[in-house]
Amino acid sequence: MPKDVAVIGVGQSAFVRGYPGSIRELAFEAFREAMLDASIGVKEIGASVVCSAPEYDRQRSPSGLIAEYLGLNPQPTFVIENVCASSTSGIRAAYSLIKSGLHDIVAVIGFQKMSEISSAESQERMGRGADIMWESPFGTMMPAYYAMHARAHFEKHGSTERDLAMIRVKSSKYGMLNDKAVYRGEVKLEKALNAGVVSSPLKVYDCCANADGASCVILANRDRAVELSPKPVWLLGLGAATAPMNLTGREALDGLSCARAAARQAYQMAGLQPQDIDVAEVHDCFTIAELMAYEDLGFAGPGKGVDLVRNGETYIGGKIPVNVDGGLLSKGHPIGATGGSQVRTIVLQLRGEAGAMQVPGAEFGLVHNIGGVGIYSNVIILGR
Amino acid sequence: MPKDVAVIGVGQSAFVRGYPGSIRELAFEAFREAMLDASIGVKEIGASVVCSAPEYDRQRSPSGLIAEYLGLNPQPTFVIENVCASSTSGIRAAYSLIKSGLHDIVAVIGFQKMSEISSAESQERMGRGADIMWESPFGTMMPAYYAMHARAHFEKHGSTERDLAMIRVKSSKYGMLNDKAVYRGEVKLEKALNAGVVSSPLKVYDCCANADGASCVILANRDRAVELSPKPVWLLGLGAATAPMNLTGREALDGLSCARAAARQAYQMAGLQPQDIDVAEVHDCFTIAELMAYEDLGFAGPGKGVDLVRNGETYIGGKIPVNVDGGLLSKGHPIGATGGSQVRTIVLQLRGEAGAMQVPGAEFGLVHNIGGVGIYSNVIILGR
Amino acid sequence: MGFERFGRKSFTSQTKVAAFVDYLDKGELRATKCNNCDQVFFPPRADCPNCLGDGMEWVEVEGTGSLVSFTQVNYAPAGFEGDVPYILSLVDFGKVRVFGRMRSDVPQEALKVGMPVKAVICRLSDGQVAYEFLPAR
Amino acid sequence: MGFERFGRKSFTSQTKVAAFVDYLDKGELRATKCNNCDQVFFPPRADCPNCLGDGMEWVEVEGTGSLVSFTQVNYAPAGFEGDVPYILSLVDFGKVRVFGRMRSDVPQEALKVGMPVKAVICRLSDGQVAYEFLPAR
Ligand SMILES: [Zn+2]
Ligand SMILES: [Zn+2]
Repeated sequence: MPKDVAVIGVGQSAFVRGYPGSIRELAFEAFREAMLDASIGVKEIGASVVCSAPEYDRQRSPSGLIAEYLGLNPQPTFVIENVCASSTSGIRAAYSLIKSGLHDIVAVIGFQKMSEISSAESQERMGRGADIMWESPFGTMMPAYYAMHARAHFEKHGSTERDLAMIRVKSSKYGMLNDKAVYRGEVKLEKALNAGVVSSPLKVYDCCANADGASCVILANRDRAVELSPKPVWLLGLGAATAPMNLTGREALDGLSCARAAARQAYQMAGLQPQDIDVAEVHDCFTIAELMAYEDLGFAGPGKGVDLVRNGETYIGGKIPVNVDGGLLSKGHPIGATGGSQVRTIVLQLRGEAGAMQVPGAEFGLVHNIGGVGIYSNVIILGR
Repeated sequence: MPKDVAVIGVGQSAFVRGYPGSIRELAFEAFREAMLDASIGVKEIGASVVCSAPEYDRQRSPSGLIAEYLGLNPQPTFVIENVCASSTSGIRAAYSLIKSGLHDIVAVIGFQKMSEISSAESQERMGRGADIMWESPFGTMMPAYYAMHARAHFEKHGSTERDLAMIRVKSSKYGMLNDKAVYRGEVKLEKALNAGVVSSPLKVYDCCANADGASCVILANRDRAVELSPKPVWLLGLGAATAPMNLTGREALDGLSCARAAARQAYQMAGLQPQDIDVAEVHDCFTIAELMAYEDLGFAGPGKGVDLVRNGETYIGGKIPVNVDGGLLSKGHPIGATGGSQVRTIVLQLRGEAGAMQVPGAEFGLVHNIGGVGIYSNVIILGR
Repeated sequence: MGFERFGRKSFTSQTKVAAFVDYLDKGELRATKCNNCDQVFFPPRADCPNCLGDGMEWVEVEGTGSLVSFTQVNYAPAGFEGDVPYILSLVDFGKVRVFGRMRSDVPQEALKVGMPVKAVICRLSDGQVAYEFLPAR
Repeated sequence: MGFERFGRKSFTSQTKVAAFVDYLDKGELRATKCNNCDQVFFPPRADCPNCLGDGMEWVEVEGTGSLVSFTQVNYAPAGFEGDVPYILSLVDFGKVRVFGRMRSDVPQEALKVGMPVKAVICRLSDGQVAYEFLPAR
């Protein structure tokens, strides 16, 4: 089990509907928390990686701006972008910057502020994260793509709208416990089932809400991690894969091939199996995405994800607690910040610092972060 | 001298004023050439890194699109952005992906297509690559920032508009030899000196022209490089640094502190000195940028860059031939593709394949690639 | 140029396969086929990722496909608001899969995954041109 | 909100230091100073990178600065075409440096690196507010 690179600090801003400050101020909130968590000064940081999807705010090349505001000059910095999977790709890059010997300590900062543009504008921009020549001209948007996956899953495996609603009920239960979540309300099953249809069969509560937010994860090599951190959390396995951006290149729509490939790599690198994982954060931008993740990650066999849902096995106390911080559905999904926030949740779980959301005795945790509709996938396995 | 990662294939599209195809087709042109150069198949590529500055075209998250079009699924891919230094930052990331052991072979694809928007629009977007809160509201653009550096250099060191014009005369001489250059015309000294002022003291021929283009660099670890390539070119030294994005954070404007820091790192890693370099590609987005680079890279002492210019020492046959492929000024500057193209030039030089532009017997070469106005800097030293 | 005429709203005008739109004008839905390795591509491509070649010919997407999945979109992104609701679909024609919209007079209740579907060419009111699907009987 | 009123064309409306614009309205050019480590920042900041604190107070940028460099821009980016030519400048006030424009009636021939310069507040015709420089005598 490789213990070469560890997380030594994590931070996250509150995820909110409309952050009243600038992107630099938003990023600082997560950075401050992570730096205090790591108890280091800015001079210790060898490089920064800034993760964000462009065009939601007007700043271009935000890494320069953010590095300046955080006091991270003259250290190098760059932007990594994989839409919704940007900050786990940033963590993958940071891992290799460290493992390669180029840097000892790297800060990965993810942020997104979408609230200065309208919802239709943000949907248009998201649509242009698909194939702009051959898909966007039809008026595509994220809910529609995932809705097509949902219908394919329903048809092939007998899953239902009710199963999806039950996933949202779980998210809201834990979102209510998370004081950094954007959606703190309860969602009862009937409420979810009776909500308006966004893109059939997905309804309002099947979709995560846009949020503004930032996350920060500080990584260090073995020596510095042991020296600096009383509770380093190790990156034991990393997997990354892609699928064709255009849906026409996909073999099937009832799962995400990129997630299966990334999971395989991560388990192999860590020397672990799905049943070894004690707590997971999966990319539930839509309820169907969480259901597919159960199967793609091997927590359930193909088509058997519904059994976990129906038996409550993904709650705390179940076989494999998933998204017990509220997930993207309730905690919120500020695109570039999401992966870092998922990693933060797992780090707190493995340190035993997750408070009311704690999975007792969690030893191994997994993060599953998807970019676009199954275009990019990162799976990261962490351990104490 | 570390020989851990080598370039095994390079490719570049023609740099042109208005590429008549899509970004995916443009990227393919560079990729095809690099793949044929490396003599490998797409399955050998373990990951790709796509480098481009956003908002010049409408595709968001182009790495997914480009990876699909190049046949690079299911391998991972992500976008790296550092505006004009994007593709050397991509090469730095690829180096560490390989050195860390995550991948054996990585393709770095840089591209930019700016010709579907107007020049004023592209200037506006470039302006938003500076501090959008505190600089852009004044109507900033790239020539203005570099013009302020030029004036500071003139005042402090006695350099002149004529020195800058002489740099452009050199570029055009070599651009005429480069059949992939966007500007193939000759620029005589009087023509450069009498051209219209863009942003005083910089005139039309002091500025590189926007171009569309793509580049591709394929990197491999030691074992694969030795196995696959008859002439591997090694990444001997890598340096990267930043300076505050906002000019108010800069100590002085007569040079770029980030370039000096990056150069120091690269020389140290390679165990070489400025005088060991046989041929260099420097980031001459403006003539003044080349002049400052001579000093920042140690080819001349502080303020002494003009001596190299006036004595013709940066021509082939001089002390240190610089930008003998025409540079950004004549070869062209398709933002995301530029660093990869610079590396390609040096690789061809070190292999002895640079044709009419060959520096005889070149053993060590250097690439200096700047993002924004001295915000980001990458310096890469390569050797046979 | 030319590709700006594709679909409700095209986001780019330039591609080496802009002839696709000319074929739509003639009432034909075309894919490309690599001269070298015979693979057929939809969306059409100018370059082959298998053999790195760029010798392509245009071949028609014919016959009846199978409906892989579909969704009715009730909220549209900027620029498409006037079209809602509309049904996005993926159809498998054997050699290629094609993504597009169902014809606007087809209700989603009439659709079923796996049903036979054909593609027809349509001209939008503003001169834009596209293809759309409808159930084949 | 409020920051959209800064300069010829602002690109963002929200910042914790939007009070900067209110001070401009009152004719004052202000920087921020960290309560904890006393460093003065221009552009003003809400957060201190030295001590990670967010206790800031507003302090005036006073007196005469030294012209670090300048350029006259003859071609403008989109949205600024009506202003050309204009002169961009960097001025060193000792504790802080300030980036901005020279007043439009100052010809570049009157400028010299190192000369004394002061900042004044200006109101643009459309209600936007900014600061600008002019030679101090
Ligand atoms: Zn072929
Ligand atoms: Zn302080």
